Amino acid sequence: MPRRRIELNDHIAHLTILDEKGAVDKKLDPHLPPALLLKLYRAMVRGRRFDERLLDLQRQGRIGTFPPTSGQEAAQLGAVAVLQPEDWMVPAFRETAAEVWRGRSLESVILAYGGFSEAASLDPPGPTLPVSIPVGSQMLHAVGIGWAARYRGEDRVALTFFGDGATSEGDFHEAMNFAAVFRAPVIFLCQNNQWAISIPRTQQTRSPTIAQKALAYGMAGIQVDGNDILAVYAAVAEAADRARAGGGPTLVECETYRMMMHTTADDPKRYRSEEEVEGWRRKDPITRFEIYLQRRRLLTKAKIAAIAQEVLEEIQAAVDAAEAKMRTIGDPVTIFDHAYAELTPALRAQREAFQAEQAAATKEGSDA
Amino acid sequence: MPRRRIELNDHIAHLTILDEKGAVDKKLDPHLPPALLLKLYRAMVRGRRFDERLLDLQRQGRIGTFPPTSGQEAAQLGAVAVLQPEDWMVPAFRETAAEVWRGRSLESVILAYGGFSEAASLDPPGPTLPVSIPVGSQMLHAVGIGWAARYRGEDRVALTFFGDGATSEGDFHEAMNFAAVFRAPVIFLCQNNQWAISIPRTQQTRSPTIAQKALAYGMAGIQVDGNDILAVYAAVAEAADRARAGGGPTLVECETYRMMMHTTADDPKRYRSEEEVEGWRRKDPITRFEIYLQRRRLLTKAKIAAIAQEVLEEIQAAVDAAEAKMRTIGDPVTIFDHAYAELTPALRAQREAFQAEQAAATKEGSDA
Amino acid sequence: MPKLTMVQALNLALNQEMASDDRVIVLGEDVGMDGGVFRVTDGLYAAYGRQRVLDTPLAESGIVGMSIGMAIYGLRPVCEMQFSGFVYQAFHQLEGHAARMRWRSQGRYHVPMVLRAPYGGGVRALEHHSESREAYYAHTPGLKMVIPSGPRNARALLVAAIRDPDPVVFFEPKALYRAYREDVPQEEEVLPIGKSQTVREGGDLTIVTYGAMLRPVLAAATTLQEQSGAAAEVIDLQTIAPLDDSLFVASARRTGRVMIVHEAPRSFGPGAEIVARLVEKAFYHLEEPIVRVTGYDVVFPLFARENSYLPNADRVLRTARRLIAA
Amino acid sequence: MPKLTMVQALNLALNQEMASDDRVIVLGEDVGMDGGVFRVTDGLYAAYGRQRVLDTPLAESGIVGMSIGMAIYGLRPVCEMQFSGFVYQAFHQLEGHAARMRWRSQGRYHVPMVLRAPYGGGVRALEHHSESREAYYAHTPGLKMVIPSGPRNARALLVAAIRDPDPVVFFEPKALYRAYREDVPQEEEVLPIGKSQTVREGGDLTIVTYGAMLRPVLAAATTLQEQSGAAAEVIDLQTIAPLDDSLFVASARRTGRVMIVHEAPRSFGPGAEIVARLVEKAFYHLEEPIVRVTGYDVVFPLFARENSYLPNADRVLRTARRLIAA
Ligand SMILES: Cc1ncc(C[n+]2csc(CCOP(=O)(O)OP(=O)(O)O)c2C)c(N)n1
Ligand SMILES: Cc1ncc(C[n+]2csc(CCOP(=O)(O)OP(=O)(O)O)c2C)c(N)n1
Ligand SMILES: [Mg+2]
Ligand SMILES: [Mg+2]
Repeated sequence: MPRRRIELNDHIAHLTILDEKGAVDKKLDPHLPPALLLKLYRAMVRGRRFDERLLDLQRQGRIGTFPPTSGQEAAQLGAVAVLQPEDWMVPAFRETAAEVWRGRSLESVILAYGGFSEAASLDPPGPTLPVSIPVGSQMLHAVGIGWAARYRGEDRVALTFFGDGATSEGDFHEAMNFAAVFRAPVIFLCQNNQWAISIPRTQQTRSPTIAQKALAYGMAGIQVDGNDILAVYAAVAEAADRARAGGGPTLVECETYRMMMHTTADDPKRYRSEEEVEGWRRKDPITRFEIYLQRRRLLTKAKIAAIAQEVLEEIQAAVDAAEAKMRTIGDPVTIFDHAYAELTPALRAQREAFQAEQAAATKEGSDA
Repeated sequence: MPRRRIELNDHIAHLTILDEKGAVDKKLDPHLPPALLLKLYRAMVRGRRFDERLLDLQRQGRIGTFPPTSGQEAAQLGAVAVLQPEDWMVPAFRETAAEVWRGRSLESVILAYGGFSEAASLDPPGPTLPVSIPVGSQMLHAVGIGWAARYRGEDRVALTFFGDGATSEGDFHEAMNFAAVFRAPVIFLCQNNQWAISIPRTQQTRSPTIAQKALAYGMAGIQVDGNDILAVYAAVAEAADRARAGGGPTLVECETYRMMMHTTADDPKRYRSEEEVEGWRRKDPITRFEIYLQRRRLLTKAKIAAIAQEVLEEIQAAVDAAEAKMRTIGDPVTIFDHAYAELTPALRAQREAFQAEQAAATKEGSDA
Repeated sequence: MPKLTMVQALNLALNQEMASDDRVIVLGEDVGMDGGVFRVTDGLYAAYGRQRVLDTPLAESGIVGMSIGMAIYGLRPVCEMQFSGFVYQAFHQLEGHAARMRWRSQGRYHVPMVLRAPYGGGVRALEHHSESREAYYAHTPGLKMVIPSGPRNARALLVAAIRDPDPVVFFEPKALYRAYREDVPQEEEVLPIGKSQTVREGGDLTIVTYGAMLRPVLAAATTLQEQSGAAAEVIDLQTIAPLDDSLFVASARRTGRVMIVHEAPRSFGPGAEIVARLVEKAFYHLEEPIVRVTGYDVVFPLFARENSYLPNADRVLRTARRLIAA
Repeated sequence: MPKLTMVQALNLALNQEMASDDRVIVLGEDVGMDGGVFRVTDGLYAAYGRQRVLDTPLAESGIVGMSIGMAIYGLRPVCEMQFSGFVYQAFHQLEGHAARMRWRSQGRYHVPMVLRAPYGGGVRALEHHSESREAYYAHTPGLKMVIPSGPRNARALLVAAIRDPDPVVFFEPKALYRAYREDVPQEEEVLPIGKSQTVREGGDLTIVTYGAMLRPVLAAATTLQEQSGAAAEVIDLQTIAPLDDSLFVASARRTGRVMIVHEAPRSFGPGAEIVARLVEKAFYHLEEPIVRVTGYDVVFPLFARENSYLPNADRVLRTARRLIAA
């Protein structure tokens, strides 16, 4: 009767398959088809190179602030690779590599970080939501989407991304709880990149892992080496199977690292050491995957070089296209577009006034 | 390396000391002094009888809506009994018995449910916050208070109450996380009374216990029989000791039951069965405590009757005083009081206009 | 035609929309088994089951955020906030996502959801249960803000809100929930969102109002006419945003005298925008300063004083007399 | 006197208040080690340690709710919201508690806290980082809403906000953070909350504005004078609520012509209240309809178009010319 220990129904596991040195646990290898492995490799490289190029553009003032993804390629791509085209992806803001995997064009990304709302109109109609900036807020949309899919009897899962910092927001809690209560087919993918701007993971929460937060919701949870694309794939595949089978949501914590600055407006030297970054560089997700693919004879030095080259060309083409579009994208009167399905009377009047202002400004300009 | 189970640092226990039949676990009995035991007994009875009287008043239209506490006396009083006078109590809205223990007068309660803001001015200056209605929102105030006490080097803890429903709010999560991160001396006391209006505990969250939610924050957590006042006292005392020793916050889940309606505006027959209520009636916190006290020869039948009588007289006196005050409380211009430290110019003007309106209305009345 | 209370009329709207469109999903705290704390969703759970009427955990952001996801998927969620004083817990979901998804995705996604909430004073409620803060939502680009003033238009506006392709915040004046009955046709009736209505004609004075204030305004207008022969034109906004200024501007041009009546606090309240529109569009016709009869800039008092806080027929009448005498 | 940017001036205010009053505690996301994403709290962590400068977890309601508790205990928390677009996550704490505790407890407790947040457009930021929604707070009884317009008054108003016994929402126009430097005395300087300021005198036209809009307004006023000889009186509100209408009413009575300029969306925006006050207090002196030059009723555009959205000197000037010509 008195003080008895409560047994928990669930437990939390940690999963690694491909270690830092490229050694693979044969028993756990999910044995992905070679074509998929190569596609993932290329996507990882593209993600990394695209970041570098965006940083250049930003430093030259050709685009505005953006959040780099470098270091997190495995966590992002290992997860989205599990999805079917009809499955939903609900991103935060640092999932560029995953968005591109899902069909967003590099051009759209550049245009958006160039400050043009029109970027979104380049995006395919597929089930991938736009970037969501208020931290943690998007996770609930995945719950609603997952619930709706089940209501419709459609075999779709919703994968939502968020960071370690996001786990502190009330919305994280509400989303996890709603998903568990309604057994929504949702995969909660936490990219624990160890930092939320300047706040380290250990100051974000006192729980030793993020994965164990699943216990608060009676939900499955797992921690994986997020720089191990095979482990990420395996864990997310298991979560997706569970969701499709009606087993409800899963929290997948990917331990990874943000190799670059938070955004281009941030200076990480103010709060973290170069040694720490160096330590994580040795755990790079691309390097170890490259070793693995070479050992499996799916990659050669020549092939690596060729892919690098192709990726750079793809990026260059996108930059050219985006910059051309930025120069000609036309009239700022588009700020009135898509406010509502139909312009309200006030907006019609404001739009007219705006155009009159534009005309007056142009006239003054030519008068002067 | 591969899939290894993560060992949790903490575990969750369940505590019962005094069972439904009044049998006590001698080893665990906290051995409270007789005077305190009797004071608690009287407070429990007063809580129960006051509820009944408030319900009468409400049904007669003499006061407005209020939330009864019946059934939860042990959870409330066992907890506040641990506090020192300088410790803080941060209530939700269903802690009338605890508020009265902390010094709030019955008259203030009646006046407040009679719709008069002035009620608060009857309350002692002591560290007990007013009722907080937005569910879950008050818990964060306890964190700030606890943090401030530590900052000031003052040996004070903050005890905050909330319900099972409140655990779904984002604010619950943020409060638990902040308290754990800042090691604030806070006791989170969940009165799990099995219902949040019409929503049963099992639909509120899928975690088998509320106590285990502590694991998500790296915080101590314990589940107690909330109708067992000795267990509540023991668990809260342990939590208070931990907090004072710098060990941070504790989540205490008290399993109890809301014996009456949610508020007087609610009809529980719409969503729960009479059998369920009956089942819990057998676990009544007062009954078992009465048996315990009788067995310890601290109470006799005569003493029980005397206490019942005294309590009724105390309540009657409060009703009389409150009703007298309601009749004479004066001018509604007090709605402008305490808006800010000083009235703003707009409020000064509005207050004048209000008084002019009142004068005009009175004049019209007498003209008519 | 059956005579219905506003609660029954709203229930009719929900019931009929659910019957004819399986995209319509009702969710919120206690909306299922309990039928909602005001019984607006009564019977829906029995009729449509827990797949279409969701009793949610107690978390407003969860409810609104989940509704946004449902709406994006193609459903038409109608979520209930138990009181308008608890929408703030979800304000970031409304402002940050519901209001923006159409624009953010350039029309790829949109959020056809309705957020229903009882609002306003008059039912002797606890703290946080009586406020009128429609201005917050009216000032939020991307949202629509609707407030009915009686059973019949409540029903017809709720139907329109459910069918609207954009997110609608729908505030129900709870003082009117059971205040009186009105003929409400069983057949479909829809009132357009974004249109105000002239509910009483008159040439001497224009009174602009909405929600529960319409009744005291009409009472005052009747008394005014009886006592002084002066005829007040009364305009019921019905939609707060997008604000339809056409009727009140036209009326003000005729009468030259305008009073605005609302429960919300005065400063930065909805009345201010109405004044601004009138100044912009009827300035040269105004004979007297526009007058606002509103709640005060204080926290809504506990209920013993709510009648002192709320505008009432007497205050409206006295103000009207002064305005006409001027 | 040292020439400081607004960031430095705000930092000075915080630093001096922390030095002289150990009740002052700074908390928020990244305010410690990092010195805040705009560096307003730079150096405070080093100077006062982690007992007084708290890097919090990423949760706005947590930050505001914890601040409320601290303030109740007797401290003077100054919390930072990283951007004003994320205050909504904490809106219920502000509206539900900070604004009400004094009233609810009948003066037993009060909440002397400051909520600081960068707001407004002009720095090529991402979505949610450029909005102006001061009207939400101005319409909330129990809150004060302050917006400085330059380094010097930013410092002096922040000091006043920290010392104020009531909760103050303090919005910092981030376009001005590093836009220019101003003489800011090292010695204490305090500006009263609730007072507007005439920053340019003139008899032909009154322009009411605040925050980052003051500079384009002043530029337009100068050009106007140069080009047409017309003199605009410019009033800087500094406090939005409680609104000080004394100066702009007096000015309007003299000029008869008024323009209001703000970044916030037009409908139900702060300008509407200013119009309403003018109608109430200066009606018979108005010669022309009051004109609002504001942001539009749309989601703040991504930054390539922010200059099209924001009022600028040209728009103000053209509007002023029309107003004077009328
Ligand atoms: C609600 C909210 N608060 C604050 C911010 C500002 N902000 C943007 S990203 C960020 C840190 C996010 O950390 P994490 O969730 O770990 O994601 P990461 O940036 O590491 O990918 C902050 C504080 C925001 N965007 N939204
Ligand atoms: C934020 C918020 N949402 C909704 C409500 C309406 N409401 C009042 S009490 C309650 C249920 C609370 O349940 P629980 O936390 O278990 O406490 P109990 O009533 O059982 O004591 C609800 C939904 C509220 N007061 N605040
Ligand atoms: Mg992170
Ligand atoms: Mg409960």
